[in-house]
Amino acid sequence: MSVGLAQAMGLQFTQDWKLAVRSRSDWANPMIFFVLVITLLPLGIGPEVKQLAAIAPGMIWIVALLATLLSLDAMFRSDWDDGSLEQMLISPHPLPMLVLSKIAVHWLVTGLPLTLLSPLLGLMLSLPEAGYLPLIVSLFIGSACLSFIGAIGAALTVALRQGGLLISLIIMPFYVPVLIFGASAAMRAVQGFEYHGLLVMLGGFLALAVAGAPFAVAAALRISSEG
Amino acid sequence: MSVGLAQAMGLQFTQDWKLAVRSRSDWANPMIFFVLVITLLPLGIGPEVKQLAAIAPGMIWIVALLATLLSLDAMFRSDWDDGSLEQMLISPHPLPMLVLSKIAVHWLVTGLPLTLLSPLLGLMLSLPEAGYLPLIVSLFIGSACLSFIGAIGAALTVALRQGGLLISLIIMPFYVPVLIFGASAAMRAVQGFEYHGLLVMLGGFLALAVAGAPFAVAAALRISSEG
Amino acid sequence: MLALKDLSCERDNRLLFEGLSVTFGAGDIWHIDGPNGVGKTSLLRQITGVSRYHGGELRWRGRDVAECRYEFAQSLVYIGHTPGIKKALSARENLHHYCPAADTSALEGALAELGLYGFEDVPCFRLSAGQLRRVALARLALASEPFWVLDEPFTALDVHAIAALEQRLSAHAARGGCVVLTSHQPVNLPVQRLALGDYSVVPA
Amino acid sequence: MLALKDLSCERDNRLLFEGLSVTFGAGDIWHIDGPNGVGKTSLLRQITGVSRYHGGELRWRGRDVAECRYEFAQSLVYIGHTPGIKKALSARENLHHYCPAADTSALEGALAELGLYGFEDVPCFRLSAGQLRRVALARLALASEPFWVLDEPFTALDVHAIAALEQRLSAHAARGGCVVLTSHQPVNLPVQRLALGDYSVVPA
Repeated sequence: MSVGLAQAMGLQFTQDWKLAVRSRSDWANPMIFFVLVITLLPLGIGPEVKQLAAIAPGMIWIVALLATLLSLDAMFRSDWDDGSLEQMLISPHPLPMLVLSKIAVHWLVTGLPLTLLSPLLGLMLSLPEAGYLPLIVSLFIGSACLSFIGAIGAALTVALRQGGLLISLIIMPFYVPVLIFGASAAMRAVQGFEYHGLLVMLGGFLALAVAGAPFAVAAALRISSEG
Repeated sequence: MSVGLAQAMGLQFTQDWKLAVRSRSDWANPMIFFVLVITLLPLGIGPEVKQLAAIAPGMIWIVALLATLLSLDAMFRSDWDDGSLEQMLISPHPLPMLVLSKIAVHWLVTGLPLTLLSPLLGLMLSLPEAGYLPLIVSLFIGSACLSFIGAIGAALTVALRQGGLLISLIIMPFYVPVLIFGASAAMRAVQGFEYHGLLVMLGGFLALAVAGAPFAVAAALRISSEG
Repeated sequence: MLALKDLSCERDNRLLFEGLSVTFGAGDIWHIDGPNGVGKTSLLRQITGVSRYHGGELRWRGRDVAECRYEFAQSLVYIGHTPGIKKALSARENLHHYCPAADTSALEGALAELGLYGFEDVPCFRLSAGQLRRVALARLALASEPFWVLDEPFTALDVHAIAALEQRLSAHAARGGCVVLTSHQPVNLPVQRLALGDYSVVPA
Repeated sequence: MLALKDLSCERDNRLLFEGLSVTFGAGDIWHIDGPNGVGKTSLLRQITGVSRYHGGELRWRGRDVAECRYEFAQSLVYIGHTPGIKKALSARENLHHYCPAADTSALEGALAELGLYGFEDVPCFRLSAGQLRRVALARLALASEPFWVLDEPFTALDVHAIAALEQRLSAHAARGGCVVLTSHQPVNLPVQRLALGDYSVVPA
C-alpha cells in the first residue's frame, strides 16, 4: 500500500493518539504524580503559607520535570516490545517524521495536561498572583522542550532491558537549563522583576529542539535496533 | 522435589536477591531518583541555606516515599510476566511465606539504601546536626512499613495492563501517616523537641504491617490471577 | 489420578466450556485439543490450581482437591505458556530453583538431553525462544512428581528437541505417571484426545 | 527480486553465518531452516533492513539496497516474531494502520479468511496468541507488495488457519510474488529450502 508522507504521518499520529487516550496510565500517571507530590508537600514540610509560597514555582517546575522524566521510558517501549518499531524502521517514509508525530502525542498527553493543572497546584501552594501567568507560559514552552529532548534519551535506552532512570542521567544536563530558566521566570515575576527574557530563551531552546531532536531520535532508534 | 518450608523460603529469597542484584534498575532507580530530586531542589527553588534547611527533613521523607512508590510496580511485575507467579501459586508452600521473602528483598534494595543515603542528602540540604539521627532511624523503620504496605497495592494491581501509579491511589491513605510521623520526628528533633514517641509509633506500624501484609498480599495475588 | 467432574469455565461473561467430566489416570497421556480461544489454557489453569474458581469438582486420588492442596501440589509439575524462567538467571540457576535437590551432574544431564549442552551458564536473555522453552522443559528430566501439565510444550522446538521430549513423556507414562498437554501440532505418542469445543473424548 | 551476496552476520562476537549467497526470485517461496539460535531471525532482519550493518551485499532488482531504500520498502511486507500488533486496538484498527487504502469490506474479508469473523472490533488484548498472529497475517490478503518476509508465520495457528495461509502464500507466488519464511514445522508448499548452519541451498 503506497501512501504519501502526510498520510503516513497522519496514520502514525492517529494511532499514537488513540493508544495514548486508551492507555490510561500514559496520561493519568504524570498527572497523578504531579498532584500527589504537591499534596504531600504540606504534609511533609508543614503547612506554613510563607514557606510554601517561597518554594512554589520551583517545586511545581521540578515536579513537572520529574513527571515528564518518568513518562519517557514508555515513549518507545511498547513499540519496541510489540514490533511496531521494526515496522517503522522499514517504512518507506522518513523515520524522523514518524518520530515527530510520536513526540507530539507525548507532549499532548503529558506536558500539556501538566501545564493546564499548574494553576491549581499553584493555588494549593499559595503561589502569589503575579506568578501564575509566567508559570503557565514557561511550563507550556518548557514542557515541549522536555518532550523533545527526552525522546532522544528514550530512543537511546529503548534496547536496554532495564532502561529505567538511566535516561535521566543522559538527558539531565540538557534538562537543567530548561528547569533553571523556567523556574526563574515564575520566581522573578513573584519578586516583581522582569522575566520576559527568560521566556524568550526557553522559546529559543524549543526551536532548536524541534529542529534537531527528530533526527537525533531517528538515529538513536537505528542504533538501538542493531545487535 | 519435596523440600521443607524453610528451604523453600531460602530458595525464593536467594533467587529474588540474585535477580535484584543483577537487575541494575531495581536497586539503582530509587537511588538515582532520590539523589536527582535532592540535587534539583537548589536549582529549582534557589540555594538559600535557611530555606533549604527548613524543608530538608520533609523533602527527604517525601522523596524516599516517592522512590519507594515508583519501585512498587516492579515487585511482582516480572513474576507475573514470566510465569513465576503461577509457579508460586501452585507451590505446596504457603504463599504468604514466599511473599515475605519478596518483600524483604524489596526493602533491602530500596528502603535500606535510601536510609543509608539520607545523611548525604541531609548534608546537601544543610540539615542541622540534631536532625540526622532521627532522620536515619525514622527512615529505617518507616521505609520497611512502606515496603510491606506497598506490596499489597502491587499485588492488587499486578493483573492490570496499566498499573502504574494506580497503586499510589490505593495505598496513599496508609502511606500518609507513615510520612507524617517519620517527617515530624526529624523536624521536631531539629527544633529541639522530644521525638521518641513518634519513632515508637512508627515501630508499632511496622509490627502491624509485618504481621498482616503477607497474608493480604497472598490473597490479593490469588484474586489478581483469576480472570 | 485427577478426576474432573462437570467442570465449567466462564471468562468475560462468555461460557468457554461446561459439563466437562474426564479422568486423567496413571499411565495416560492426554492431548487437549481445540481451536484458538476455546479455553485450553483456562482449563489447564483450573486443573493445576492457578485458578481456583470454577463450576464442578476436581478430585485428586479420590479426595476433593481443596482438601488436599499440599499433597496435590507436591505431585504436580506445571509448565505453562510462560514457564517461569527468569531471563536474568542462567539455565542452571533457573533449573536449580525448581529442582533444588538435583546435583550438578543431574542438572547438566537434564539440560544436555534437550540440546543445551554448553549453554548452562549463559544468562537466559541471550537464548532464543526455543532455547528458553527447553530450559523450562529440562525440569521434566529431574521431576519425581507423577502429574505433569504442559501448555504447548512443543512450540518453538526443533526436531531433535521434540523427539527427546516425546521420549521423556512416554517414559513417564510407562512408569505410571500422567501427562496432560495441549498442542497445535500433532503429537507422535499414543495419546488420548480431549477435544474442547465439542467436549468429546476421542479414543486413542 | 532480492539477491544476497556473500552476506555475513556477527552477534555478541559470535559469527552466526558468513558467505551466504542466494537469490530470492519472483514466484519463489523460500523456507529458511536450521536449528534454534543459528541466526534465522537475524538474517530476516538484515534482509528487510531492520538491521543495516552486515558483511556482504544486498541487491534489490539489480541495485544495491542502500541506493533504493524507498522502492524496496514500498515492495516489502515483513511480519516478524513480534508483528507490530497493538493490543489496545482492535483487529480492524490494527489492520487499517498497515493497509489504510483498504475499505471496510476488504478489511473484514481479510480477517474472515483467517477465521477472525466476529472478532473485528474486540480489543486485541482479549485475543489468544494464535488469534493475535492471525490479525498480523490478515495483512497479507490486502498486500499489493511483491516481497513478503515472514518469521515463523505458522506458530500458534490451528489447522484451518494454516491451510488458509498456505493457500494465500502459493497464490502470491503464482502471481509472481516472492515469499521468504522461517518455520519449525514442515511447510506444505513447493518451497526452496535454505538450511542455515550448513549454508546449503537444498533443491525443492
